[in-house]
Amino acid sequence: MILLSYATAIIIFCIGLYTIMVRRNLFKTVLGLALMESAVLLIIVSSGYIPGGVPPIAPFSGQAVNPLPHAFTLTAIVIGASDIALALAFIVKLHRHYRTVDLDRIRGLRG
Amino acid sequence: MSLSFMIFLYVFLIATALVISAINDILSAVITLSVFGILLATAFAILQAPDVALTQAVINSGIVTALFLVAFSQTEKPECYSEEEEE
Amino acid sequence: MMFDTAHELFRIDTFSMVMSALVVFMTVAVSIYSPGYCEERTTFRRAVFYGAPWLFCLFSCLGVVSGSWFMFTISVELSSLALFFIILLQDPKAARLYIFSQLLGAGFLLTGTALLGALTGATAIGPVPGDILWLFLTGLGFKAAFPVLHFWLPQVHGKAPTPASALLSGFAVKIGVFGIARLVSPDTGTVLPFLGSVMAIYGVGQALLQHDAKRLLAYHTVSQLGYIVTALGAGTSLGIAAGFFHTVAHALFKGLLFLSVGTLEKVYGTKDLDHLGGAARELPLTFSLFLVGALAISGFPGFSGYASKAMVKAALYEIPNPLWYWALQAAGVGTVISFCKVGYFAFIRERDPGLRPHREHMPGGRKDLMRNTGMALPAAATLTLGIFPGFFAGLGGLESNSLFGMKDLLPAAATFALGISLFWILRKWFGSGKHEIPDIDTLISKGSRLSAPVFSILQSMNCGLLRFYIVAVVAAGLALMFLM
Amino acid sequence: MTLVLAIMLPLLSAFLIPFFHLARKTLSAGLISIMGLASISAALAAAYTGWYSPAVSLMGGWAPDIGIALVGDRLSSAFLLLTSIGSGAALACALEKFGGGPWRFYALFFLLLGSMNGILLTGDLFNLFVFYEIFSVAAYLLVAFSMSWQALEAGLKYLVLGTIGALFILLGTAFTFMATGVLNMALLAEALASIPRETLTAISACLVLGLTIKTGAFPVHFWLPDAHSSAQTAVSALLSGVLIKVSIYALMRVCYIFFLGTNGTVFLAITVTGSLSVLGGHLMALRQDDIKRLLAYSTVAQIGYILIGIGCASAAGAAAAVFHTFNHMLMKMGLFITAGNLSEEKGTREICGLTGLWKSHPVWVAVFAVLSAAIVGIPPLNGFMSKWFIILSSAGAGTVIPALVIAAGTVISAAYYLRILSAFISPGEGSSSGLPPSVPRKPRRRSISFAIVGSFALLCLVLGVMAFSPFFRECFSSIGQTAVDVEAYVGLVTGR
Repeated sequence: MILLSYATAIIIFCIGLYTIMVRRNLFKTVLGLALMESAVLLIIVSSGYIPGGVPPIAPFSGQAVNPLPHAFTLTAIVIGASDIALALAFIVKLHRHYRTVDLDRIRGLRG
Repeated sequence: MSLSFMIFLYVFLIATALVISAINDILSAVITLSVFGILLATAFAILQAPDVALTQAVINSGIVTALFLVAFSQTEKPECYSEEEEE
Repeated sequence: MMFDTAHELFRIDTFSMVMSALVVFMTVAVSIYSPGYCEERTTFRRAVFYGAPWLFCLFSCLGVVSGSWFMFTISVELSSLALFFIILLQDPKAARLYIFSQLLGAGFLLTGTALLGALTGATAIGPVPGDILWLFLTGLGFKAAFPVLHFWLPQVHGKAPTPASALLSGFAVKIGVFGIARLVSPDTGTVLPFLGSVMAIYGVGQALLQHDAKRLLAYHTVSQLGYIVTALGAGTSLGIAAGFFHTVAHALFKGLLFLSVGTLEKVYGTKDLDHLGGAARELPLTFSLFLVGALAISGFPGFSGYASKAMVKAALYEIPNPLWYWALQAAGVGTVISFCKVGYFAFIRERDPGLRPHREHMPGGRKDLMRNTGMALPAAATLTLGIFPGFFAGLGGLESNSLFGMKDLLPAAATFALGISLFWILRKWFGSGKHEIPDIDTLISKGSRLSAPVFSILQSMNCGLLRFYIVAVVAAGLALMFLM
Repeated sequence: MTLVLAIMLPLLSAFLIPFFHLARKTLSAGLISIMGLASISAALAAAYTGWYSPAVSLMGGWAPDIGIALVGDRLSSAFLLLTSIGSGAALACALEKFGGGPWRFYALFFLLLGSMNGILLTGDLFNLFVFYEIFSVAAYLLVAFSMSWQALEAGLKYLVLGTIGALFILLGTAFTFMATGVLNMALLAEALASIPRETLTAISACLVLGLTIKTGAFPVHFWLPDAHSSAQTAVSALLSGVLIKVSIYALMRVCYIFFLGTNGTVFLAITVTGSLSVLGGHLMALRQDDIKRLLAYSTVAQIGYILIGIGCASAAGAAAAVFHTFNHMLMKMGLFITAGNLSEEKGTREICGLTGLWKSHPVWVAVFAVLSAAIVGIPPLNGFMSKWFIILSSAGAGTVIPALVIAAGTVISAAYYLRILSAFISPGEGSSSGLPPSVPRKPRRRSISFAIVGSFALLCLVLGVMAFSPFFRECFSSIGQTAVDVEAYVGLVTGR
């Protein structure tokens, strides 16, 4: 099951990267970033998973899964959301100048 | 949860990711992202991480989608900006 | 590991003392000459013009007495920087060419020094292991104008203000030679004699074709450096002493020649041999000083060039291959021809009627006096060394009388006879039109266009397309994976 | 405790600034300078502690394998000193220019300061990532702070590339956690020795790629010139002088601790990247007309020098890299502040327009000349010394190509700095053209900026001469020793 999660996560990471590389729409770029981020989250969460474990919530019996990665994931989710929010804010502001969200036309800085 | 359900979930996850990547309409892609977030939250719950699943559902499927929609509505009408300034 | 102990900071021996004395002497001569030459208007520029030679002198002295390659390179770099500022006053382009070539040379030297430190744990000045010798030779080759690496020399010598040219030819290139002298050991091999012979022949060959007097002298610098490098390449103590003798002699007479050509340039406003002429009557004193220099460089008995060349040849008898000897002999004939050419076209024949001398620079003025005093100093030294070469001969273990034997006098006389007669036969050909063949410097400036594709690739990399940037990132990541 | 304070004080200031703004509407420059002084002195105190008695502070008393450890050793101390000087200078310049007005700017600045100290002090890989993200978000916002379209575009590109870099770092962290189950760097140093080769390759590729993007080395440098040239002067100086250096610290720390004993090819990759950076950065800088963009590409090249030093994988190389980092902070901050001020005076950033400055601002031009001489590498100045140390250590590592690349780079950099200086000194078009001379604007007094830049130029000279003294070299070689001595680090953290 863990291996399956890893494979899925890597595939989603690659899909995200592919989206950023290929799509010209700025929103697509940000969506790609979100996909990549989710993939990494999936890896972290599944790395703490123990077959047959129970959630590490206070009164538990038996073997709990590792709670450490959950804490990391929570942090990473928040950080990722703030990154995406910032990117969207930049897009809105840039749209005022370029009047487009086409990435290939936003190239005032070059050389 | 059985392995077969997990496989089904992951296949569906990858499928939604592909849809997000491939679809041309931004609005649909954003809605699909929301679905993707819910699926991911389910996966987290199955991986015995209910706390993460909750956060994921709220933040990634809720707030991020809302932000996308706001930003998208802000940039939706290029003509109206240009007309305003040209006149 | 910069320098391991304090006693490595300096290394003072006879050679470094002689070199320091030489640079101080040349700087004094040039400083006396400069007021007759300088036409800078603002105080700042005048300060640079008069101050930079002394700065050069200071750092050159530091360079020749330094005890580690690191100190040597730093001092030499700083001395080049001082000259760079003077050249900048007159020709920024030449100045840039000069400083870039010197920086590149310093880079090679520093790399070599670092490897030396890594290999042997010390960077003391002296012979280096064979597998990093090429780094040192390349670095010093930029200074000492090895073939191909000499690309900066004719242009910079030609364009620089005369005091700077005199110092460049008189001492700056000699620091490279000094480094080579520190480098040589009997197992250096035949690479140095070979390079030296090529330089001697090539320099003379190019000089014969030049019409710009300063450029001509610059090529003679290459040629005379060839003599020195050949002598040093012999690797024996006699060879090193001979190299030093010729270094000192060449510094004096080449400085003198540059200063006399600078005088012509000031008086007539040009240094083109096609237009000059008749200066012998108008500037007799300058002509006689020029004659001292010309006779010395051609190796006329009684002048320093004769004695030093005789000693170089004596050093070459010690190593088996006679090829080097004949190469230098041929270069000697070329030297005689080319100085007949300068003497005849600049001083003796009728000049271009359109060319009028500037009044303020004519004899009798203060400027003329300063210039001639500045030139008289090296001329006197040249004569002294020519008549009493005992000190340098003693360094190489020779009697000074042995330099004046028939074995050396006869070839010198033959060289002169051959050179003068060849010039007389060919003088029409020398006088008419331009025959210059492009040197490596024009090739380099043409070849710099080849770098355009590199720039266009780089520029298209920074194209402003975010998608391309990300593709580059992914490519870099894949390369990284592959590399590991 | 001082370690925690160095992180908490700036963060506290960042959170207090909005409240002060709400309470008083105007924020006095005095208040901000007090906050700045307090934060910087806390950082310096942490640096002092770390230098003389390497300290570990375990947050909340958890053991290092599950808790978060803050570690202050000599490497962190050196970088804390560097960032304190650099950010202090940038803060002073910003205060002189803006006054206390833009409170958002200062809030971001203190956020940046706090997270920066966090990166320098943390001993936990995931915590490093968290601080790195806070730091990066503050940096994106600072770059885009002026809200001009250039700034926004640069900010967006920086954000996308930086986030991708961060995601690679996170991926590397995730792989590491998967393979070993710990995230404390000291424990990882031991655990990574016994994991499969393929996993190690994946981890090192992800971490090195992510950190290299953040560093701005050549093949992935694209955000750097945009961000540096579009931001305001104080921010450009901060970016080039401090932010990049923090990334270099992270690269150095992670690579030395994780891969020194396990995966030597990482250092080969870093050396190759460094050499490419030197050539690419210098060649691009040669073609620039915009002075700030030129300086930005020059930064790319200088990062290359530092990477070559790191890539030597030896104590000498690490010491040389730290020394060059320090020098580059001084030189490039000085150059950016000078260039920014001069181009604001002339109203243009084109080099060909920046003429006649020798007449109107001789001291600024003189300082610029000294700083550019230092960055080109004229012997008695510090730039030369650190380049020499880098060449020396790369020769010690047995390769000659990086050293020759540095030599070639020196020549190219001499070419473009000479171009700038000759433009500054040339008389300009005012005297010859028939146009009426433009009304000479009263030169704005920038005494604080000038004091900073002047003292940086002086420091360049002093450091260059000091590099000859044994005491000084002792200091730097002890930094290098600390950087590569993984066992001592492990022992320090685990208490063994």
